[in-house]
Amino acid sequence: MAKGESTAGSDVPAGGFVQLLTPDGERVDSVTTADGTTYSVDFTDEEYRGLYRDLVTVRRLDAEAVALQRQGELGIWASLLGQEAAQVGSGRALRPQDMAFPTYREHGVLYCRGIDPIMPFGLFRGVDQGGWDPNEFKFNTYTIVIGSQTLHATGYAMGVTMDGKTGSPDGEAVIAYFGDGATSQGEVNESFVWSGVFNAPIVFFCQNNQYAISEPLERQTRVPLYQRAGGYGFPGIRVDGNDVLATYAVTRAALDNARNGQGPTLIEAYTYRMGAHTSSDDPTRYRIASEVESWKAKDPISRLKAFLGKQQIATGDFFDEVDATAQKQALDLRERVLAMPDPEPVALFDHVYPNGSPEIDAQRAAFAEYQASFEGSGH
Amino acid sequence: MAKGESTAGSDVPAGGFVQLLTPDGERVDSVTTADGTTYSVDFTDEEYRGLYRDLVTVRRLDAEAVALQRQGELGIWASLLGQEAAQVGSGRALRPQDMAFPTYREHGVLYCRGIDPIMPFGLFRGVDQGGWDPNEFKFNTYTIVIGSQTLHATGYAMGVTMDGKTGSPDGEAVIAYFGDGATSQGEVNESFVWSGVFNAPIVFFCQNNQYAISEPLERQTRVPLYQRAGGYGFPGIRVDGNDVLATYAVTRAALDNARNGQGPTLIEAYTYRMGAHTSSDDPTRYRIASEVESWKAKDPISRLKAFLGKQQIATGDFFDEVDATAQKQALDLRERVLAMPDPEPVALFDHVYPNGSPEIDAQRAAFAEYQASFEGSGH
Amino acid sequence: MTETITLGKALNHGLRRALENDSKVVIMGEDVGKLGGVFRITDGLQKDFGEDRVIDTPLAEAGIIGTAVGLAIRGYRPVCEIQFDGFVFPAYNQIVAQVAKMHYRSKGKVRLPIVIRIPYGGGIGAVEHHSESPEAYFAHTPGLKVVTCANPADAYSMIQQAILSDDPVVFFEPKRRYWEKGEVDLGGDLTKAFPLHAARVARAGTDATLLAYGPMVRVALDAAAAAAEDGRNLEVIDLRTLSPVDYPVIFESVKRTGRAVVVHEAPGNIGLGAELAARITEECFYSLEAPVLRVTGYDTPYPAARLEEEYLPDLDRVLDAVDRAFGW
Amino acid sequence: MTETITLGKALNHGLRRALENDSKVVIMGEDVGKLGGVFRITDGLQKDFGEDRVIDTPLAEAGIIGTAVGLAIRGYRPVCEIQFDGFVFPAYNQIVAQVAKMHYRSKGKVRLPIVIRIPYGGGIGAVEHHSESPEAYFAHTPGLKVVTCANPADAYSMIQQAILSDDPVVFFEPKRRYWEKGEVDLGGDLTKAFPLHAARVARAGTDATLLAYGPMVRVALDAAAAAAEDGRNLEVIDLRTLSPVDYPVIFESVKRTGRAVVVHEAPGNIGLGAELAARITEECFYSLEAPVLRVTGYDTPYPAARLEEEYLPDLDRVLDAVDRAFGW
Ligand SMILES: Cc1ncc(C[n+]2csc(CCOP(=O)(O)OP(=O)(O)O)c2C)c(N)n1
Ligand SMILES: Cc1ncc(C[n+]2csc(CCOP(=O)(O)OP(=O)(O)O)c2C)c(N)n1
Ligand SMILES: [Mg+2]
Ligand SMILES: [Mg+2]
Repeated sequence: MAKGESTAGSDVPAGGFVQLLTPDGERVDSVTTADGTTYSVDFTDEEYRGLYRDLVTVRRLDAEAVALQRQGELGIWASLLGQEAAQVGSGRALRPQDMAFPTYREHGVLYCRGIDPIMPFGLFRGVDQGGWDPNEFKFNTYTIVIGSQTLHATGYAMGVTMDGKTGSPDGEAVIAYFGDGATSQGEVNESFVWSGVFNAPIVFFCQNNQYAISEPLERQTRVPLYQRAGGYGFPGIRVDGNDVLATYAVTRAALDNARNGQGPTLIEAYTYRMGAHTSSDDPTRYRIASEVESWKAKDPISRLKAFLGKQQIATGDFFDEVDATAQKQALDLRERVLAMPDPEPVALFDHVYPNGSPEIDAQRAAFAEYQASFEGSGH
Repeated sequence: MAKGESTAGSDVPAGGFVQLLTPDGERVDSVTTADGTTYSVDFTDEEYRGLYRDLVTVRRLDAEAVALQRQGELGIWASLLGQEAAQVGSGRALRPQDMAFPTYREHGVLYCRGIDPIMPFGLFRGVDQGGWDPNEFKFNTYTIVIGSQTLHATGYAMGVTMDGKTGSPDGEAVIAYFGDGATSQGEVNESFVWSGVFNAPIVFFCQNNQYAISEPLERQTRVPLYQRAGGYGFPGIRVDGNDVLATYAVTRAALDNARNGQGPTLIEAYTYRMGAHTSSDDPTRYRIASEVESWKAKDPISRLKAFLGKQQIATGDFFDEVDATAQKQALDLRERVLAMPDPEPVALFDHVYPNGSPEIDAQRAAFAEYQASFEGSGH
Repeated sequence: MTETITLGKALNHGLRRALENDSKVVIMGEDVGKLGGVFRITDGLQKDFGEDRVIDTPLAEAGIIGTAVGLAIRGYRPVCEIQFDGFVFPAYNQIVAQVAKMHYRSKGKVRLPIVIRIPYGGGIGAVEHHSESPEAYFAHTPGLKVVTCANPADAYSMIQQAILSDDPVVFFEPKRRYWEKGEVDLGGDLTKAFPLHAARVARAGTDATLLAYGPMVRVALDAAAAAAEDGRNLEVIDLRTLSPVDYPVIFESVKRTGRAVVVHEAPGNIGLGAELAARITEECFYSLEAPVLRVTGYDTPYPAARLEEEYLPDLDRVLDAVDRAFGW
Repeated sequence: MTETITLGKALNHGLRRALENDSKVVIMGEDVGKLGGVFRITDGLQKDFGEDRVIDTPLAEAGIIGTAVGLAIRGYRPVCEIQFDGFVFPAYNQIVAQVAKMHYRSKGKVRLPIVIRIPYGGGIGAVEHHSESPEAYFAHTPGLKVVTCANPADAYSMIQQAILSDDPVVFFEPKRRYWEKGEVDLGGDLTKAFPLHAARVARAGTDATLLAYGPMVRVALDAAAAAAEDGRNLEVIDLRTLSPVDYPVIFESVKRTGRAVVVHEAPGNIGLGAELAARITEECFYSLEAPVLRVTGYDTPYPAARLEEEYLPDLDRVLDAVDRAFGW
């Protein structure tokens, strides 16, 4: 069932992938895979420009976060640099009724869901743990324990089926994000088992950014990841994760299959983590500069920019305006992050249980009393 | 990479399997699978008769255990009835230097390793927990937690490689036994990940007996299990698990590939659990008699008996002698099981730690003193 | 209508009522469907409520709990069965890192009304992993509530209360008591039932307090009856809720009696008894005639079946501890 | 040659020596190779001992421990690194059902000399799952030994002793102390080193006993120093071994001082402090001037980084408890 073949371009991984926009901005009309599925997009100029704006914006906001962390305003940051197309392409492929289960790196998907980009900053600043309502935003809380969210996504998707919300074009679909390293976790493989058995309306979106912190892909598998799906009874496909068009096309098709009742798909978005794993990481210890260089040539933004230019879909003014607007958003974000209030100490006792607990109440009271004992004591 | 095709006979599952002996005792000379591998056996008459003796003996001993449990002499028993060929075929395919990691049902494999069949009875009688030395018998202790032994087998196999004991015909190989239900456990899938990544000299031998207690295979997968392997980068193959010849041929080939350094293989032995899951189970609650009947027709022993008869490899006298000998062994086993001593109460404090613990010593002493306080008090 | 039924049957009735009362309640686990579970606690439920409400799952405990989390986010109220105490550990990561933390993590935005049913404890002559008492692993985990029942009436009401609660509840079922009978008011109004997170004085007494829960309540009551013959009047408290523990009831009792003995099957070291002893000593320091003593499983793995009688607390060991408390 | 090095570097030296001394010792975990671990504890080891001795594993904790079991059966001595405390739970099943039980199950025929290294505890301003203290989950489990170090010298000797031991050892490393320096005798003869399973009086005192381990030993010592200024002479005991606990040292001290305060970061409810309080009360009942008090993390999930200062026991909370003990 696995498919990943494509018109082999330059630097295409063995097994190929679906690519609709080459690194130098050449548009591939459509790609037909071994199983006969044809992938293509027909965007209006407006939509093309919109995708470009998304890519530039999420990269600019990410850069701002990296800077904030360096300045000590964030405890840590997980940068998406290099993975903008994988996240914008899949994020824009989601329909409003679809539900997303992110890891800790899906800031670009969050943005494409129309969510205020400041939402995850509480977590990275350490003022909270990312406390938002998954159902309000159709975007689950960030999950830090590798792979656990794939089972949550699978259960949620089972619920979609139980609610009778599949089997039609306006059905609901679920997307689970995870990385190449996560594919080794038992829980992720269990989510494949369950999705196959229950024919869950889910898309497993694996951003293969080539590394799990310092470990290259060979530490997780010796065959392409998209091939994992076949053994669980659903299709796997690899897409050029630095190609926003192909990522959009492949994800949209998989989501629609899911919502129509055709079950799960595994998508391997072949991309690269251009930055450090997180701000705590030092990638120079485990990878060479030339490798990073070779991926610079496949940059997701420059290829779309080249295409828009060649096709005269956009001009210099537009590109400048996009940069300026992103810059404004970044500065606005920075201001609001700096303005984030620290939590009240006593807040550490909040929300342990929906129904509370006399033990927690007693500890909270004792804590408050103890805190009060310092009032004016210079502490 | 997956392969399971064969000359489709009657009642061959979709996707086929390797079969060298049909249910009615017709010998298939050889089977060549899609990847060009040819499977066959050429046994001497002596060896054929030996396999028949194995099958009859392990079934007879199993029947004795079932009886002992009914009579209250065992706390529980997990019968192998119906799976004799899968266990004898794979068990006899092992070379002396190979290491096996069983579940709780591999009594037939244990027997073929030349181990006294009484070994696991301590566990089922409740006088111990199956305390034997895996390295002495090249047969690990029974594992009750589903799937956990597949990781132990994988680690052991990594050790074989680290010891430089692969890459030659007299290299060592490892076999991990597990069931169809176990394929859903995260740990089992992790063992596939690890074996692929480390090219471990291991054979994953899955006895698909169609049920995990009451749950039919569809609760674990919607595609054949042998196909699971491809996504981890090693071959999967399905064999007729009721055909001792095919099971032997396929397992021997996979083990030799492993010992030669060619890495893991997943074997799905397609068979059927003729009895209850264990003596505590009531299969009439979840499966129909006609299903069991249809599998009776594929009985592993009768087909070999028919073959031996037709080929005049064995006569009635031989069959009678085999039955009589197995009968003797069974009665001898019974006697020795009944003679198993109960453990000394204080033994419950033994072997908690290789180096002991003052806490355990203190508890043991207090216990002994407390026990002594009842002496002669009628307790 | 009050009926005399087994604890197992009471759970079955309670689950049935929960399925009837709320279409969002789903039961999931291994063999819970056609088979009705290896202990038949879900007997007949799939037949009557369908495969979408009573779900036979793949053989993967992490999967059971992990998908239950997703179902709960979707608005369902999953009741998960773990087949035996010793098989909950593959799901431990989902339970302690997700089920227990998501409400806190999300500042109360995500509620996970999940009930995790675990038949636990020994005394049934089983093989390894089928007789354990892992309650401390869960009670030590903030964000989880942990309860256990000791009789059919509590089994019937507590399982329903646990399912109605928006808190994640680990529900320990004393498997060796599944076959013990008792009166249950099946028509009973749940709102009038004894609260889920309250301890109950199972036997009033004056001389010492026995603290027990689940399978050990019966042992404690038998010990109290035997002690009565020797003229000792023991109070027995059935904890019922293990996290949070209902301390006021306990403190009031021990302050009266001056002596306390905790009984549980789990290994003593860092077991629930340790916390009870520590808390009681803090609160009742000047009332205690003797230290709080513990009668528990030993600090060994659960032994082979033919040794479990020696391993498990019994009437004699409880009385022996009571004697020591009086002799202090 | 004694050197002044950090606790993290001491561990690195200890691991290096273990690799040098026994070719069966292998280190395995996520990012332990080229990267040298996220805390650099295995820095340089793969370069010097090769990829077969220092193994970068797939991202699967159950796999790390499960394959370590197989390697141990094969005769190896695996030293497994769990990257952070909050990520040990996927391996929990292998640890409690296999690593802890196999020696007992096999009647002593299978020894699993496995060391599981876990950087633990808070105070580093991290995100969720990176600051937990799960020691009670392991210390409550028969069959496991559990230790933790509080200074570079102990880090260096204890990690080697743990690797030499045939017992499965869960080795908790106080991550916030990785960068604290101390004198270490790198040439030291291990056979002469302080035993692995022994507590140490870190500061002799007479008025009350502070019991601490890992990251909290420093806090306890600072509290004792501060108390000294108020004329209170506190004894500080560094437990070092959490299972089994070295009780004789503790009992001797508390019988002298009459007061004890336990300090740990883990939630108090059913934490190690509960067991210490219960056992001390049993053994020192008539010597106690006050109940054993506990200063611990609260019974909430570990909070967001900006709240951890309030969550973690500190000098003031310890002194407050000491005051209460004296005021009882
Ligand atoms: C269960 C678990 N183990 C270890 C970690 C520590 N850790 C955080 S991110 C990471 C690597 C993840 O790699 P991948 O899945 O490829 O995602 P990426 O970070 O590359 O996007 C690890 C090991 C964790 N968060 N959870
Ligand atoms: C982790 C775990 N969960 C549940 C069980 C209870 N259990 C024992 S056997 C079994 C079914 C196993 O089915 P399968 O893997 O097909 O092996 P079979 O018994 O059919 O040989 C179950 C669920 C267990 N032993 N371990
Ligand atoms: Mg990655
Ligand atoms: Mg089976």
